[in-house]
Amino acid sequence: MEIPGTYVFDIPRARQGYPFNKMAYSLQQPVNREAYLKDERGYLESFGLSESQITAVLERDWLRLIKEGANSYMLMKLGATIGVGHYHQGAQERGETYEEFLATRTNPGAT
Amino acid sequence: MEIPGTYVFDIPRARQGYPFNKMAYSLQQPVNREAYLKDERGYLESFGLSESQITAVLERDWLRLIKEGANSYMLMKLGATIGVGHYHQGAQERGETYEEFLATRTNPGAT
Amino acid sequence: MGKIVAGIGSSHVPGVGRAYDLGRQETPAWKPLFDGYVPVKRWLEDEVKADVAIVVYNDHGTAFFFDRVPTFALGTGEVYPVADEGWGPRPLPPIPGAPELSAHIAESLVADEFDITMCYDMPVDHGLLTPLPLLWSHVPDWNIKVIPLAVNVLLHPLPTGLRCFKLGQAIRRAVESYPEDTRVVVVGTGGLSHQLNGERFGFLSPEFDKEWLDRIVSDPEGLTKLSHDELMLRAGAEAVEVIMWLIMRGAMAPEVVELHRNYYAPLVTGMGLLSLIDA
Amino acid sequence: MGKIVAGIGSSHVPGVGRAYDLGRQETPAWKPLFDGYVPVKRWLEDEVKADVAIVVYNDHGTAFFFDRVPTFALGTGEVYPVADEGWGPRPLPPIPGAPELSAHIAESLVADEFDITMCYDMPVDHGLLTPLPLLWSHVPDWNIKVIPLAVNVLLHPLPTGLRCFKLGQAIRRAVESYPEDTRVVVVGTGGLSHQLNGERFGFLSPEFDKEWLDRIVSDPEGLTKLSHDELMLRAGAEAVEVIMWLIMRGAMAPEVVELHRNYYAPLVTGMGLLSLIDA
Ligand SMILES: [Fe+3]
Ligand SMILES: [Fe+3]
Repeated sequence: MEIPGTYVFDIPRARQGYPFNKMAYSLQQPVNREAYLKDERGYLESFGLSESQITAVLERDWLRLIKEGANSYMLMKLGATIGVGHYHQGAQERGETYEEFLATRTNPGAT
Repeated sequence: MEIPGTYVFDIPRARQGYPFNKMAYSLQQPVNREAYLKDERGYLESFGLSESQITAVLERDWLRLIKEGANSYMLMKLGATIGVGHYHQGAQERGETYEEFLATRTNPGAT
Repeated sequence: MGKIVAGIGSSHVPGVGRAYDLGRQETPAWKPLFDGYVPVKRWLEDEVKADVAIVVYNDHGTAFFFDRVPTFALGTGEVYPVADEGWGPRPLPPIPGAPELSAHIAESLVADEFDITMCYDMPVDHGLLTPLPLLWSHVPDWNIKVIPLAVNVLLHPLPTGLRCFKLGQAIRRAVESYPEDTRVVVVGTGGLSHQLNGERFGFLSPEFDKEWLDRIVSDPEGLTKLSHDELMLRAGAEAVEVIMWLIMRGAMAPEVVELHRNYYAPLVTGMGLLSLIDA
Repeated sequence: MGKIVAGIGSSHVPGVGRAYDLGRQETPAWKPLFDGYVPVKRWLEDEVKADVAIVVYNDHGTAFFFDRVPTFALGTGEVYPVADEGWGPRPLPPIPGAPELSAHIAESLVADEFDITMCYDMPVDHGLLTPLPLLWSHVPDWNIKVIPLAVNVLLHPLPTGLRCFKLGQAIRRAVESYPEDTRVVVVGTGGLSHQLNGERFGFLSPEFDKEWLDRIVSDPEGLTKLSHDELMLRAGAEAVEVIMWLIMRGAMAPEVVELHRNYYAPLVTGMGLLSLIDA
């Protein structure tokens, strides 16, 4: 079943996103977060991301990454390293600004 | 059920042997085999083996290691690093010399 | 003999852990969430007096990566470290395990045809950690032992709701066949409605959540008939993790009594809390 | 449609791999073993013409350590590297996977209440590698695609024989529901009698082995009733891995025809070989 605006993380998607997700998984170690921040492109290349995935990371294009197999929990890990919150990522995936997104919430204070 | 001369590898035994087995598992990487051979005691200590397990390794006392939670496939890995074949280990576990052990076999050529 | 003395359902959300660690329990935005846990925590301490909590949760690509994804992973360790999920570990003490009961449950489940992965060594992430300090004290150390049971809800195919419910029933058989007197709470975590990916990010359904809270009490077998697709459609892609509540519910008696309930959905997740005892 | 076209049972022993790599196929000590595989290999190439082999084997603490031990681990990868088990990798090309069929089998098994661990990335050890070059060609590359299915036979509790047999039946359902025309051989590896630990190291039982080879053909359901303790007592502690043959046998029809058989027990392992087709 297709649900519009939804990217179910299944085996083919996990295969497609494997290098990106492995890269983001590695950011659980502080030493890797430092290495990432020191040389972003080099770090991405060392995990074998496709050029399209690298561009998407460098452009902070979260929806495109999701479409290319990124797992949303891995986006969170990358976001933590580069200082982009998950609700900011989500707002962009919705095609909204962060403020627009918060305005759709019942109690935006609970971030 | 107890089977004489048999040490079934179960959860409590795996817990007891964990540091030894983790050490032996690491010897799958050539760089670790080198490090082991360069400083045997230091390598064993770095994995947190008990003093009794360390002594058993240094004395090549395979049966004692089995009794202290070593898994037999991990003994094989350690044996490969230090140049002791698994049938030699097994002969000693039986309380026999290698030659005595081979004499009990149908076709000792198949080593 | 082992005994299941209570069942708890609770959402798990990283933001709740952050708010807890920052001491935001009384802020207007968070009070409606944290207040719900206060009577449950008191009840657990004063009346339930559990020795062990089996916490059913999912790892979020923290201890397990997509190279090896177990459907069901049971902790057998003496202690479970607090994970660094990418933003530093939470300031909580390591979680003490219950290795003897774990080993017994592993034996019982495998004999009972559940194909678990046995995990001696794994850090635990917000899936397990979010509800834990809201239910038990950790100052200076945890006043509860924990057996983690991690369920794959990330990489489809996921276990069916029915399989989860049956696993809960098997856990009850395992606990009840444990020879030591041991009081066990089963905590099912996850959900309720939320979606964290795509243009549909932020999808929420308070109607679904209310139905789930009602029916997990009165009609869990009916809930096992909801397919993953139906759950994702009605409650959001990540809401499919509510299947973990069915493991908790399967470990309870067919008839249960609901003692506590809370619900709050301020942002992107319908956060539910429920406590149950056998009728 | 997918179709199970043959079943093979084969022991796996590191020494066989070593002898193969050293070209000892014709030495007196090894000829009785290797000769048994020659007609099977020819038959596989000329008549069976399989596309994919599902190889049921156990990892020997190579890809999996005792921190995380899956009961059943199914490969979903595009390729499986040859492991360095501690004495250097064997000079064999990496093993090509069959990721689409793997994904289908994973979906089918999980829906069918088998709680597998999905493995995208794992090296394979002698458990899988021993029989492979004796059954298929690897020069210059493998003429078979492989789906590894690793079974926990190292860390007790182990899956029951009956559970293994049922998994085989579920694998058959999975293969037969695959929409592409695909010819699949299931290889069950391990055993036969041997023990590799303790004062009882080297225990062997040709009687047990003969009974196993006979009954895996004619009475597999009877074999599922043998407990692990009985298997270890009668055939040696490590012989318990024969339960993996029951997965292969479960994937075959209730009635089968035995086409090839070989048996040789020179040293510490009763090495059996059997090929089966549906009756
Ligand atoms: Fe979750
Ligand atoms: Fe084996």
